Amino acid sequence: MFHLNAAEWTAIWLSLRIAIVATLISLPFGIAAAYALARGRFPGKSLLNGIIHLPLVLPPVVTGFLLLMLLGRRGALGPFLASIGIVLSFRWTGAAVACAVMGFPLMVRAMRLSFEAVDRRLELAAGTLGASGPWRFFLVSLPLAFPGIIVGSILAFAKALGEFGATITFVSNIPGETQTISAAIYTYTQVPGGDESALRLTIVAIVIALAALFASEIFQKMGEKRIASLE
Amino acid sequence: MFHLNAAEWTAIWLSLRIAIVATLISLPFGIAAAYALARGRFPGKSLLNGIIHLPLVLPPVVTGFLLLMLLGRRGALGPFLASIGIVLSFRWTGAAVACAVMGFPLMVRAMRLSFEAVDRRLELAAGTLGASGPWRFFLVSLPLAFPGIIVGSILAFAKALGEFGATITFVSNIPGETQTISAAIYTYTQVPGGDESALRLTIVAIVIALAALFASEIFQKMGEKRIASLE
Amino acid sequence: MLEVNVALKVGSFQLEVAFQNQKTFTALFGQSGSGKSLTLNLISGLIRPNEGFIRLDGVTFVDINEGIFEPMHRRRVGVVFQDSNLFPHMSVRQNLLFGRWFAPKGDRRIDFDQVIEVLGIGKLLKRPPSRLSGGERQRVAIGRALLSCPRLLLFDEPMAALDMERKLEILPLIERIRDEFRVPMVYVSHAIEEVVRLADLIVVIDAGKVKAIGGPGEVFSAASAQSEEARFDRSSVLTVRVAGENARYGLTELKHSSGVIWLGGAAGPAGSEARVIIKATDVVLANEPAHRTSVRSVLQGKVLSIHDSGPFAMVEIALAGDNHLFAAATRQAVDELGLQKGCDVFALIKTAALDEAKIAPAHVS
Amino acid sequence: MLEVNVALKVGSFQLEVAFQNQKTFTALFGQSGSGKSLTLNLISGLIRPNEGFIRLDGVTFVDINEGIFEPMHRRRVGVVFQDSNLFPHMSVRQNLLFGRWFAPKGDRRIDFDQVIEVLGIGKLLKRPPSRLSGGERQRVAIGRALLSCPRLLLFDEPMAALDMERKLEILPLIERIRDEFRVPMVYVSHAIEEVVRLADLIVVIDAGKVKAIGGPGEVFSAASAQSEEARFDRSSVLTVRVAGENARYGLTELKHSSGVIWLGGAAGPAGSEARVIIKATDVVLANEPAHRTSVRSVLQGKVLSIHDSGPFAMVEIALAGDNHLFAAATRQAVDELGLQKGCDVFALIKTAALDEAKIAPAHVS
Amino acid sequence: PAFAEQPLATAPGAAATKGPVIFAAASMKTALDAVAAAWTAKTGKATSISYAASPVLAKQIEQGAPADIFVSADLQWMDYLDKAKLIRPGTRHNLLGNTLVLIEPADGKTELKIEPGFDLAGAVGSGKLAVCTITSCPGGIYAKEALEKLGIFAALEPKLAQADNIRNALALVARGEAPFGIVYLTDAKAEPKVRVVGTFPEGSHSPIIYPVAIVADSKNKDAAHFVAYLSSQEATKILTGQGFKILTK
Ligand SMILES: Nc1ncnc2c1ncn2[C@@H]1O[C@H](COP(=O)(O)OP(=O)(O)OP(=O)(O)O)[C@@H](O)[C@H]1O
Ligand SMILES: Nc1ncnc2c1ncn2[C@@H]1O[C@H](COP(=O)(O)OP(=O)(O)OP(=O)(O)O)[C@@H](O)[C@H]1O
Ligand SMILES: [Mg+2]
Ligand SMILES: [Mg+2]
Repeated sequence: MFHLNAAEWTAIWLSLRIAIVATLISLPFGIAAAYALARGRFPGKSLLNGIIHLPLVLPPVVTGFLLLMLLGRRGALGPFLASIGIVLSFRWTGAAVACAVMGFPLMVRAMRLSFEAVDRRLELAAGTLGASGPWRFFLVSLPLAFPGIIVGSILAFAKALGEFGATITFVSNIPGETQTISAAIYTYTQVPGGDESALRLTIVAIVIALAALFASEIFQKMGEKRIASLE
Repeated sequence: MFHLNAAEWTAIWLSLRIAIVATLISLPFGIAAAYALARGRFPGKSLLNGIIHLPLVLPPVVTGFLLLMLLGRRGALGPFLASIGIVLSFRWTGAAVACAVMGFPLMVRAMRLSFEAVDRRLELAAGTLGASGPWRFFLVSLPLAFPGIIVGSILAFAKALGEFGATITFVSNIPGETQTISAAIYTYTQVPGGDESALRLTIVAIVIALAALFASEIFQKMGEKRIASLE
Repeated sequence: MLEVNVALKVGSFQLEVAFQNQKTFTALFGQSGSGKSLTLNLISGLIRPNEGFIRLDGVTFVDINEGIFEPMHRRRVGVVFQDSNLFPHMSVRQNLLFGRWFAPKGDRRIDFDQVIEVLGIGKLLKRPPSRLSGGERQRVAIGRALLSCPRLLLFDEPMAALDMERKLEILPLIERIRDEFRVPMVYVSHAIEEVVRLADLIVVIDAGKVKAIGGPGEVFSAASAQSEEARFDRSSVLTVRVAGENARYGLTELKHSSGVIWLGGAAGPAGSEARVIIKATDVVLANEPAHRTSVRSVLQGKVLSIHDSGPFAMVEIALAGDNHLFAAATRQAVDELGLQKGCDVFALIKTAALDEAKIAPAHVS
Repeated sequence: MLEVNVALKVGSFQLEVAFQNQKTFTALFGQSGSGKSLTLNLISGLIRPNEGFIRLDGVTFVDINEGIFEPMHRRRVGVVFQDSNLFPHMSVRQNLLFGRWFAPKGDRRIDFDQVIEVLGIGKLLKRPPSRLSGGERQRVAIGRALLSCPRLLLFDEPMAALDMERKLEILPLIERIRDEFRVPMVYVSHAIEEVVRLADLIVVIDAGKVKAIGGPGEVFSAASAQSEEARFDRSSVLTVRVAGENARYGLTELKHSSGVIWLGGAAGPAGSEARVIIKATDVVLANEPAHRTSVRSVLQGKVLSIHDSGPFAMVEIALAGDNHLFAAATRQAVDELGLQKGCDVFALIKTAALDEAKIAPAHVS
Repeated sequence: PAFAEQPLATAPGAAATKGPVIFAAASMKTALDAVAAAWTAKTGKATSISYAASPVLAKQIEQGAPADIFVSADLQWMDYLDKAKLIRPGTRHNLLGNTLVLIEPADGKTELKIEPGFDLAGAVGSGKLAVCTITSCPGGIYAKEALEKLGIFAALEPKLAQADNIRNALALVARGEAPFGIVYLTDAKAEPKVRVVGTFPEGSHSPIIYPVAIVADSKNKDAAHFVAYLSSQEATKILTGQGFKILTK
């Protein structure tokens, strides 16, 4: 009754891989951007903030086109990337990049919120104890913003699972290489009678997302337990 | 050079209206869900959390179809809603609902993060001063979670501007009724020679989003100023 | 009447506290980490005990056996926390008025203007708490709890961050609230003499258990001598009767069956009872009443015991009327005066060393 | 040498503080809200002054004119805050070791085990800060700052939440750090006698301005009498010479040109100078040296002034060697003893009332 | 022509300007917008055209969408509605046809004759052949058919880059991302950055047909007039100008 064919299994594994890689590669950038926006004072801060939000505001197709024009084989940066061995077009890596870009605003916003909630006096206390900016960041701000890091990551991961508009535009839909669950579901919805298959894959996507959510909640609670207060 | 035709202006105003209404209608639900998830302990909490995240995980088309099957004229709830005077299908109100649903996970996550960061001792202090649960919520938790409320709202608003997958699937792409900027951009990208028009509308979308972001940052700073600490 | 009889385990810490106080002012003493704040949290309803009950004037706050747990906002117990816990998003004025708003109209007995005047926070009303100094914050926190017009007021070392001057101003306010508005209070402090003059019952907690309990007369000397070393913490409480006034010099004569104590200022109407706290280090011992010194107050008694401790000795003197007086002196002085158990001895007390703020009218039981 | 000369405006509050201390221990006194914490924050680098400079031993921390602002982590100034500000995500042990990690290896002079033993926090090492009582938190915060082995240590009322016993234990540790490791310190406190015995320089701040400044001898009496009322806060500092010991009774004889003071315990090698703090309320005045009382320490002087305040009078006595001694007495006693400006008078001081913890070897300038 | 026989419900210029709601495949936008504008100019009546993917539109009509006319990009979704009795009997007819072409970036000079077994795989080499999704998107389905008919599908299957619509496939070639693509002639003509290498023979795939029909629930009196107008001379001129073939005369 609930049988998945080989192509579907491939799409599932690929989706997982793409979502995980997308989350991991955006993590350092997301953290850096969130911290800069939360604590930094620099010219162009509003602009950076705006650019980060773009993938959220634009139709995914547009983002996909922009990626194509920027990172494609003949794009602005594509040849340079190719020269250092990074080829994104029609590769799962490109799908990961597209998902990372789409999830980035969600990730940054959540992390920024947590960084802003870190008691600045603790950072200052660390400063008086001899910790320079980077140390303060890694030893105090980052661990205290842990809930936001987790939430940001899970949002990016979930978004990567659901994303297909930008992905399909940027790297198209190559089974086994760039066809994710979402793209597969989408394709099924475009065929008469494909509803049942679409539903089956939808359930798989839901299960994966719930598992990820559950893991993140547990992860977050572990973090909180350490900081638990009686009151 | 940068001329927008009447249909495009219509799409812009419609987008704004839809995004604003979507944000406003999801606000009370978002706040309630975020608070329940942050502080509540009830059976089915994980399930609620999972359901809220679904629109993020599923391809927008699927969400759109689900909405169509649930709230459409012939959907499960559609006739009931129609009987109490709420018609959503193929109306801008339906577009607002679709955008609200799509932005909901983003809104709730940001708000939840802020509620979790509220110092519980302050809520307890309010309790000893005689404030019951709801009062504690409205007088202490909610104002202190203000940054998250703003961030959640802006994320939902931005998402509503960028959303078209679920919207176009649920309420179609009817000029003047359900055609938002994003849907219009999408349509332009589907035809030869539409790129220039798509680009123009994209710029409009970016400008609107930047303005909204800017407003939200100012709004948030105003809130913070009150809580500003020297240290 | 406040009745507390609770047990609680947090982590590896086991708390077992039981006391009851018919009167209005309970003082809780104990070392850092002994469980004082936990006890207050149990009374205010911030935490739930594992066992036992807490009642105030017939109202049950919590009773585990009967499954009663009144939530904190219905207990109407005002708390001044160790950390001030002011609402950061509200001005000082809004903070102060917060609890008032929730108090039933008929219960708003405490006057706003009076409180801000006494606490000296009139100039701060428009500020956010983040712009207050440590002491200012704590004063606002005290005001906030007072103005919620509670049925019971809990203080968790509220004055640790205050300077002496403010303390001396605030203590009388606390006393007035107790007396005029009859708000019962539980007060936690390290500084044992800070509020002992106000206390009807003293509960000494040590490592989660009640170590001593009783009225100031019974418990205070013991409580004050938690450490053998701390001769400065050892004090005695004497019950005296107001005998008369010396209007010219602004002095009050306090009669004790063993002698007379002169006090600066007033201590109540003639004939009334009062309670005096005398630090052991303020007592000068002599074989005869003093001559030609500034000392005017003399009590006569018998040496009950002498405990040596390094260069010093703690001399316990039995006075008439079952009162004990402790005096700290050097061992040398004890030898030179020839003091021994049973000896007659005169205790000279400097009026200027007696803190008139520590003299309280004794309560009518 | 610590040099501070800064101006800062926050909100409507204007701070202007200037002092310099050749020696190691500066005490900052002032009422709540007078600007003490702001001054410390300027020194530690948490905030930037509008004008002026701060230097320590030739190192410029900040100099607005020269555009120098050394960031806080390079100043190596340890701070014990009014709020403990412990890192909530680290265990007590991790908190304690945090600063140590950043200290250059050669500077890790302060021993971990010794600090946790003295602070009595050995049992807490594995706990998170949220499970500590108020006093425990503050002790850990003190340990954390000490263990960062700083060039300068700032204390912002670190002991307000500590009980007397802990205070008495911690003060000697602070003194030892100052002496053994020669860490200069700036200490803020309300309790003026708490650290005055350690202080080389006392700076009294009032409403953002320096109201008095100088060594303990010069400033302390003035500083201690911030309020006319507070006769309990008025003390005098006498410089004395250690004359000899009475080994049998464990007493030390301190010679002053005006007489002798006996002290319980030791005060340094014979011949060395020491500083004694005497509270005005502990001085008994007499027309002749005492007989047949437990009082052994007598100083002779001349009445310099008498200030009445209610039933009491504050008598200022000129001793030989330019020292002043304050004595509180009732006006009645002053009259009965016939004291007037210029009179000879004897000041009797109870040895047991002298806090040996408040006697410090005077520093060699 | 049929158009002349269909009377307008109201006279031109009448106050009621709420014209028919048309649900049309997104790829028709340019052409249909022009036709609708001409119709409005002629009749004074506005139209409202919702462009989206044919499957989406079909399912919306199934859910009671207020559409009067459905223009599908292929037969299967029209059949879907037909089977469900959601289109007005007798109103369905095949409106337009299109041609399938092989394209490459405009700077290419490939000479290839499209015939059975031709070495497209070799020409594509290590690159990709951009098509739209071969299971769902009409253009992709036709492309697959053609490649199968020509006997080269197996060789090309691993080299397919499937976009979610024709325009996207076109863009992949136009951006040089893929060396070749298979799209409609109408799309290739409108994109100057591609050049047509060759046209697939008509017999190599089932006919490319855009059917039109009036929705069963439609109450709009002008729908029939508009549908008829689509086959008028004026409309034909516009549509053929875009590269479409006219199937109904
Ligand atoms: N959540 C907790 N988990 C484990 N132990 C705790 C927790 N909260 C408090 N304790 C321990 O319980 C004991 C009593 O704490 P409490 O806060 O009541 O002390 P206290 O008497 O108020 O001390 P202080 O005067 O320092 O404030 C302390 O030893 C503390 O370490
Ligand atoms: N950010 C600020 N904005 C405006 N005024 C401030 C700010 N921070 C402090 N103040 C004011 O500056 C004055 C000095 O504050 P500071 O914290 O230095 O006092 P303090 O001497 O440490 O008092 P306490 O003993 O109560 O801690 C206070 O009157 C306070 O209200
Ligand atoms: Mg406590
Ligand atoms: Mg301060």
